[in-house]
Amino acid sequence: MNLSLLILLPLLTAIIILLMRNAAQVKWVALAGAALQFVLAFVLLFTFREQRADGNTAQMLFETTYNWFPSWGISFHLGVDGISVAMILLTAFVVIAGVLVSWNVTKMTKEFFFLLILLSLGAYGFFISLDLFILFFFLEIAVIPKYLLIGIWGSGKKEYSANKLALMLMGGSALVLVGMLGIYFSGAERSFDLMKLSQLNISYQTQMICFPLLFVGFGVFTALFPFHTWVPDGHSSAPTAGSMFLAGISMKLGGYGCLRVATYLMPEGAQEYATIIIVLSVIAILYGAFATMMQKDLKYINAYSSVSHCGFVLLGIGMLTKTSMTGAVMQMVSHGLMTALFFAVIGMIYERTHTRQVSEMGGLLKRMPFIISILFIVGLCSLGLPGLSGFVAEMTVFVGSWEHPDTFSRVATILACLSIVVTAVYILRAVTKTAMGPLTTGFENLSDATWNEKLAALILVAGIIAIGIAPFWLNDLIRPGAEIIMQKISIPK
Amino acid sequence: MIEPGLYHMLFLSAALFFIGVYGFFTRRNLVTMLMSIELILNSVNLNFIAFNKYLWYDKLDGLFFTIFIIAIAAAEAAVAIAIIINLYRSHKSIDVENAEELKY
Amino acid sequence: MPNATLILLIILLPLAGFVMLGIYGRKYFQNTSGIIGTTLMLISTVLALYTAYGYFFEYVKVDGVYQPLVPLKYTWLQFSDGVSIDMGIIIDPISVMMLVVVTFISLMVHIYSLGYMKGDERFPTYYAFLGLFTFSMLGLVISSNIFQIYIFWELVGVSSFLLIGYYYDKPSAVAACKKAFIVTRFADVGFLIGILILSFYSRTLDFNTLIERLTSAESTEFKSAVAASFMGISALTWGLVLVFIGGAGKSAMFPLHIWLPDAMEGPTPVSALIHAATMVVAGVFLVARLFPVFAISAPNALSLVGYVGAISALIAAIIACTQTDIKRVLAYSTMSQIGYMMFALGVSKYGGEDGLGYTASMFHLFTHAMFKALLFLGAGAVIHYIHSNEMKDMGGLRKYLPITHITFLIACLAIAGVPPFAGFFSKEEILLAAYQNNTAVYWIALITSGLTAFYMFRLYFGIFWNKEAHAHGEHKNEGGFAMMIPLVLLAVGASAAGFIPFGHFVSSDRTRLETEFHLMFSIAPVALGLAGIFIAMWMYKKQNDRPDKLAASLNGLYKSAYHKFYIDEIYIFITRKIIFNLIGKPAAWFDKNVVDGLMNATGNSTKDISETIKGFQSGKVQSYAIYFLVSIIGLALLFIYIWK
Amino acid sequence: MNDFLTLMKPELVLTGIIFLLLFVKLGKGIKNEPLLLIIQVLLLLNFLSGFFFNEEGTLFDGMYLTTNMIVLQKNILNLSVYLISLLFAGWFKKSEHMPEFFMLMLSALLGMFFLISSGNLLMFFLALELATIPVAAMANFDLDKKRSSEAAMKMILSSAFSSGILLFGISLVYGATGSISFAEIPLLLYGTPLEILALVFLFGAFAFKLSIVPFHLWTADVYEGAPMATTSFLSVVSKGAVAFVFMATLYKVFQPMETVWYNMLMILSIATMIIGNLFALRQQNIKRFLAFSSIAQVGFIMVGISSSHPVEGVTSVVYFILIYIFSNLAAFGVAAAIASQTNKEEIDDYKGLYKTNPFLSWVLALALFSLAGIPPTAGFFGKLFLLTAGASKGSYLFITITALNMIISLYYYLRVIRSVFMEKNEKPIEKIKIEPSAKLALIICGAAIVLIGLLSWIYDYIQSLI
Repeated sequence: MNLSLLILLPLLTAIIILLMRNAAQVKWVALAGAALQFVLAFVLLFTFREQRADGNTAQMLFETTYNWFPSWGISFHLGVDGISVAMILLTAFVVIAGVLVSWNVTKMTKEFFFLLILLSLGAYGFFISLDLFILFFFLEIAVIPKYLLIGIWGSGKKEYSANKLALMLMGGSALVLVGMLGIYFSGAERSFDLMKLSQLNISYQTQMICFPLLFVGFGVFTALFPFHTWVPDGHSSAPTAGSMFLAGISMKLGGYGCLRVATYLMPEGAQEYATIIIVLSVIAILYGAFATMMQKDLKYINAYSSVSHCGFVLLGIGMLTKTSMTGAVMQMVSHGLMTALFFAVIGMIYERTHTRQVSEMGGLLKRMPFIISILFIVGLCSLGLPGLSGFVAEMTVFVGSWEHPDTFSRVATILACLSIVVTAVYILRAVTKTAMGPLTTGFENLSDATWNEKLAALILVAGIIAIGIAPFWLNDLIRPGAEIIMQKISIPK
Repeated sequence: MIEPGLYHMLFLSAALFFIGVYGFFTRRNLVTMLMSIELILNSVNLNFIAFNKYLWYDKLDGLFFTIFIIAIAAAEAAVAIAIIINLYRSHKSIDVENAEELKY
Repeated sequence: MPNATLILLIILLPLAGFVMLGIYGRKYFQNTSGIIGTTLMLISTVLALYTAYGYFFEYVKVDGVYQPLVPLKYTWLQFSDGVSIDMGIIIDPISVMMLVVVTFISLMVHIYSLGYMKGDERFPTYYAFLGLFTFSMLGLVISSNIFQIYIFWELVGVSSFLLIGYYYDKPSAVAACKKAFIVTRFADVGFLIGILILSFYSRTLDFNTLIERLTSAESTEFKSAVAASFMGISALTWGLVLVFIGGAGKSAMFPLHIWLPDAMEGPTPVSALIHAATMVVAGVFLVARLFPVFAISAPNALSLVGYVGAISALIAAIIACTQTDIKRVLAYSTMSQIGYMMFALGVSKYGGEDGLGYTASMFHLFTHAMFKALLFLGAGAVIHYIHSNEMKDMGGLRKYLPITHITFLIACLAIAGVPPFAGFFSKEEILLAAYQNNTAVYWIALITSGLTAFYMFRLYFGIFWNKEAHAHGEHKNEGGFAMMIPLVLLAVGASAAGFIPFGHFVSSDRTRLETEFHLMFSIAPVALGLAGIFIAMWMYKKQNDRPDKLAASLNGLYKSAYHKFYIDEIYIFITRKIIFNLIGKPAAWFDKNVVDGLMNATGNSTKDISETIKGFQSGKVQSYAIYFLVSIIGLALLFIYIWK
Repeated sequence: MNDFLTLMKPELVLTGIIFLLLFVKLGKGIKNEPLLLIIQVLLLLNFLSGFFFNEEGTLFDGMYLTTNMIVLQKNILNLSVYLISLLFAGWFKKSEHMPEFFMLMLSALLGMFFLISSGNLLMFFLALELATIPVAAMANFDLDKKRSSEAAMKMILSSAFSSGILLFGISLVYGATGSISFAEIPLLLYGTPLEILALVFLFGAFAFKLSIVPFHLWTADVYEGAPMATTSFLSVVSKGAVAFVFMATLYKVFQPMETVWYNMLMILSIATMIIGNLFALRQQNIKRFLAFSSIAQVGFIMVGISSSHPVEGVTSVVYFILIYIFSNLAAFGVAAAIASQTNKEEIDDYKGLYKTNPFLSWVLALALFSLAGIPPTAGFFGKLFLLTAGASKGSYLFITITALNMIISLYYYLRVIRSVFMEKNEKPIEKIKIEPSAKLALIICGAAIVLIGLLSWIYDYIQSLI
C-alpha cells in the first residue's frame, strides 16, 4: 500500500473540516476521517503481516521516495517496519477515541477538530518518515496544534502551561536539529536519509557530540528527567482530547525518535551514554511514582504517572538489549492506549462532577458503573495487571534489563521493579477513593457514559486487552525491528 | 619649508574626521550636527585626493569619487534640511534632545 | 493421558461465567446469575474429579512414579531464545490435588452463597468475581511456567481485592482491600525478582526444565547459579528466597500477614474460599512446586521457609487466643495452620521417607481446606443469623442453629487434631516429620497445636454455649438448604478426609510413600489438644470471670497479643511517616520547586535581562552614533591585534 | 545600445514610472485610485518581464553588471514593492501626496537595483545613497505626526553618519589597493591591518543598513515613527537589497579576507540574534515588535551568509529573504489594516481579535509562525536551510546558540498569537473592512507562506540561476 495515504487522509480531512459550515458536519467529518485512519491503520497492519508472511524480509516495507529539495539531499522517503506499524496503530486508536470523547466541544468546534486532525497528521508523518528532515518537519508540525489546543480549549493556568509546553518541546527539537545537522555533515555524502546514514557509519567523535543532543532532544518529548516538567502542567490544563493526544501520541514521538534516530544511527554513542540514560530513567520511574503519590488532582496523578511509565520506555532503550528494546516499544504502545483511556475517563468524570480533586469524590461506582469500571480497568492496567497491556510491556522491559549481568543494571532493574508497588499505592488510593466508599453528597443524580464516550472507551479497552491477552502478535511485530536497531550493539555478557 | 607628504595629509584628514565625529556627538543643534557630517565627508575627500596624488597619480578614480561625494553631500543636506524644517514645525525646536520620544 | 480440552474446560468455565455475568449480569441475569455460576462450577468440579480419578488410578505409573504431564503448551510471549512465557497445563499429583480442592470448595461456596447473598443488589457481580477468582486460582495451580504462575498469582490477587472490597461503600472494606493488594504486591516484587534471577541462570521459565536444570549438580546452569553469589549467598538461594517472599506474602506468613485479618471485611463465603481454603495456600503450593530445587540445591532457603512457617504458626496461635471477632480468630488460625504447612515443607527433604514433610504438608493443605472452609461457612451462618462478628453478641446459639452447631463442632475437633477427624492425621504426619528433622520446630509445633485446640474451643463455646441465648428477630431458620448442604458435605469431608492414604498419591518424588501411624508418638499432641479443649471448656462453657482473671494475670502478653503485637502499627509508621513524609513529599516538593523552578527561572531571567539592557535603546541619536563608532573601533582592534 | 536596453530593463522601466509620476504631478491630472492602479500594473509588468529575455553582462566597463541571479533579486524587491502598493492602497488613496511617495519609493528601489548590480565602489556608493535618502524622506510622510518627523530625523542623521564611515572605509580601500572596481580589488587585497580597518568600516556601514547589532539602534525608533508603508519598505525591501549586496560584496570583493569576516559575522550574528530577541520580548507596540523581530531575523540571515558557500549560501539566503518578505509583509499588512481603522498598534489591543477578524488573525498567525520557523510554513524551510548552510562550517556552538535563539523568538511570537487567539477581551477590535487589494495581497502572502516551502522546485529554481 502507499504510505503517503497516511498523510493525505488527515490532510484531506482537515481541509474538508475547514470547508464545513456547522459544528455537526465538522464532527461527523472528523469522525469519518478518524474512522478511515483506523481502517487504514489496520489495512496497513494486515498487509504488513502478509508481506512478512510471504517472506519479504526487507528492513522497511512499502518504501516510497519522492524528490524533495534534492540539492540538500532531502527526499520524501517513507517506509515502515514493525515498530512504526505498532506506533501507527496506536495513533489510530488514540485519534478515533479522542475525536469521540470531544464530541460535545461547543467552543470553536471547527478549529478544534481541525487541530486534532492536524496533530494526527504530524504523528503519522513522523512515524512513517525515513528521512531525518521530514521526520523533523513532522515532529515540529505537531507542536503548534498542541499549543493552541491547550491555550484555547484548556482549563486552569492554560496560557502558562501552553507556553511552557511549546517552548520546552521547541527546545527539545532545537537540540534535535543541531544533532541532526551534526550527523548530516559527518558522513562522507551529505544526506538526511536514515537508511543511507545507517549504512555509512558515523565517526566516534560525532556520535559523542550528536547522540546526547538527539537523545535529550527527543527525550524532552518523552519526559526525560529533568525535562519532564511540561508534562504535568501541559496534561492537566489541556482539554480531554488534548491530554489524550499529548500523552498517547506526542510523548511517543520522543521515544520513537530516541530509538529510530539516536540509538539506531549512533550505536557507539548509545553504549557510551547508556549508563546516564539508565540512571535518569530510573530516577524518572521512581521519582515520578513518588511524586504521583502526593498528587490530589486526577489529571496530575495521571500526568506524573506518565513520567514514571515513560521512564520504562527510556530504561528499555538505555538497557540496549533486544528484549528491553522490544519492551520499550511495547510500553510505548501500551502506555499510549492506557493513558489516553485514563485521560478520557478523567474527562468523563470531570464533565459530570466538575471536579478533579480526588478528595472531593467518592462512591461514584454507584452512579456511573460503566465509567468507573473503565476507571478500574485502566487503573489495573497502569499498575501492571496481567491480562492487560501494561503488564506485558513492563515485564518485557524487566526481563530485557535483567539480561545484563553487571551489578549496576541489576540494581537499576530492581529499583525499577520496586516502582510497581508505588504504582499500586497511588493508583489504588486514587481509584478506590473516587469509586468506592460512601457516595459524595451532591452526586446523587449523575448520569453514566453516553454512546460516544462508551465507544471511545471500548475501543481503547479493546486495544489494551488485545495486547494483554495476546501479546505475541505485538511482539512478533516489534521484535525484528528492535533486532535491526540492536544489530550494531553488543552487550557484554 | 618642507613639502607636505601623504602622512601629513592623512593626519589632517583623520583630524578632520574626528573633529566632525566629535561635533556630531556633542552638538545639540541639528544643523550643526549636519555641518559636522560635512566635515567627515570632507575628510574623506581629502583622503581620496591625497591617495590619488601620492599613491595612484596615474588614476582618476579618487578625484571623481570626491566630486560625487560633494554632490551627494549636497543632496543629503537638502533632504536633511527639509526634514529638520519639518521637525521644527512639529517640535518647535531643532534641538536634538527634544526629539527623543521614541526609545526602549 | 488426560485430555487437555477437559482440563481447559475446568479452567475456562468459571472464566466464561465471569465474562457473561460481568458484562450482562446486571441486565439479564439479576436473579438467575447464582444458578448459572453454580452450574458452571458444578460442571468443572465434576470434570476435575474425573481428571483426578483418571490421573491417579487409570493412568499407569512409570515404575511407580507419577509422571508430570504437559498436555498443553503455547508460547505466549517470547523474550529471547529459550526464555519465553508459555501458557501451559502441567498435570502432576499436587496440581491435580489442588484442582480437586479448589473446584470442590469453590462449588461449596457457590452453593452456600445462593442462600447467603440472596437479595444482594450486586448478586451477579458477586458471582462474576467468584468466577474470576476460581479461574485465576485454577490457572495458578496448573501453571507449567513460572511466569505463568506469576500472572495468575497477580490475577488471584486482584480478584481477592475485588471481593474483599465487595461492600465498597464500607470504608473499612475499602481500606482492607487496598491493604491486601498492596501488601501482597510488595511481596510479589520479591517473587518477580526471584523469577528474574532463576530464569536468568536457568535460561528458561518452564518449570520442568528449570527444576531439572537447577537440581542436577553437573548442569552448567546449576554451576553458574551457585557460582554467582551476592553477600556470600549464592544467586540460586537468593532467587529461591525471593520467590518464597512472594509466597509468604500470599500465604500471610509473618511478617507479611497483616492483610489477612483485615481481609475478613469481605463476604464470609469469600473468606471461606479465598482466605481460608485456596488462595492463601498458594504460597505453600509455590514452595511445593519448586520443592526439588529448594530441597536439593538450596537447603538454607528451605530451612528459612521452615522457621518462618513455625514462627508464624506460633504467633498467629497466640494472637488468635485473644481476638473477639470470630472471623479474625479464624483468620489467625488459618495463618497458624498455613504456618504448619510451611514448616512441614521446611523440615522435609527430597525423596523417600525423608519426604514425609512434603506429603504431610500437602495432606494438611487438603484437610485444612475442608475444615477451615467448614468453620468459615459455619461462622457465616452464625453471622448471617446474628448480624455481628463479635463474640460478646453471641452465646447459646446451639438451640437455634443445630446443624451449624454440629458441623462447627466437627470442624473444631478436626482442627484441634482429635482423632479420628481429618486434622489429626495430617497434623500427626507434620509433627512426625518435624520431630525427625528439627526438634526446635517440633516443640513450637507442639505448643501451637495445644493453643490451637484452646482458641478453637474458646470460639466454639463462646458461640454456642456461654451466656444464655436470646432469640434473634427476623429469620428463625439457618438460611435454608442452600447454606446447609455445603456445611454437611464439608463436615463429611472434615471427618472422613483423614483416612485417605495420601502418601500413595502425593509425595516429594511422586513415588508411593507409606505413612504408618505411631500410637506412642501421637499421645503427646492429642493429650495437649484435649488439655486445650478442657481449659477452654472450663473457662468459656459457662459465663464467668475466669477469662478476665487470666487476661489480667498475664497482662503484658495478653495486651500485646490483643494488639497483634503492634505489627500493624509498625507498618503504618513505616508507610505514613517514612515513605510518605520522607520520600513522597520531598519528591513532590523537589519537582514543584527545584526542577520546575529551574525551568521557570530560565524564562524569568531572560525577561529580567531584557528589562535591564533596554537602556541601550536610549532614543538619543547621538548616543547611537557613539555606539556605532565605538563598536567599529572595537571590531577593528579585535581583528587587527587580538584575533588574527 | 541594444544590450543596454535589455540589461538595464528593470531600471529603465522604473525610471519610466518615476518620470510618469513626475509629469502626472506637474500636470496634476489624475486621481489617486487610477494612478495607483496604473503604478501597480506597471510594477507587475516589470516584475513579470523579469522572467523573460534576460541576459547576463556588464555595462560601463564593469560598473554595472547583471546576472540571472541579480535579476531574480531585483524581481523579488520589485514584487515586494508591488505588494506594498497593494497592501497600503487604503492609506495611499487617502494621502494627497501619493505620487511623491511613490516617486521616492521607486527611486529608492531604483537605487537598490543599481546597488545590487553595481560593479564598482563609486557606483555602489551612489546607489546606496539613492537607496537611502528617499527613504528618510518617506519616513517623514505622516507630516502632522511628531514621531514621524523624529524618525525621519534619526534616519537621515544616522544614515549620513554611516555613509561618512562607509566613505572613509572606501577611501582606505582605495588607498590600499588603488582600485575601486569590484573585479580588481580582490586581486590586490592581502589582509594587511589597513585593509582590515577598511573592511571593518565597510562592514559597519553594511551592518548599519542591515541593522545588525550594535549598529541597529536607529531601527526600532524609525520603524515605530515612520508610516506603516515606509516601515514595511524599510524592513523588507531595503533589508533584502542590502543583504543581497552584502553577501555579494563579502563573497566577491573581500573573498581573500574570508576568515576575518567569517569571525566578524559569527560574533555579530550571535549578538544580533540575542539582542534582537531580548528586546523583542518586551515590546508592546506591534511595529517596534516587528522591528526587533526583523533584527533577529537578520541574525539568521547572517548565519546563512557566514557559510560563504557560493551556491548553498547564496541560494539559502535569497530563498530565506523571499520567504521573509512575504511573512513580514503579511504581518505588517495585518497591523496596517488594523491601525488604519482603529489606530491601535499595541499588542494588548489584539486580544480577542480572532473573535471578530478570523481572516486577519489567521494571516497574522501564519506570518508569525513563518517568522518563528514553524512548519509547515515556509519560514521553517528558510530557517532550516540557513542553519544547514551555516553549519557546513561545523561550529556546533554557533549553531546551537542559533537554534536556542529560535526558542526565545518563538516565545514572543507566541505572545502575539496568545493575545489574538486565547485571551479574553471585553471590547475587542471591531470587525474591520479590508481594502480588496489589501485582502488580495494578504491572500497572496498567506498562500506564498504556505506554498513556497512545500514546493521545493522554487528552491531549485533559485539555485539553478547561479
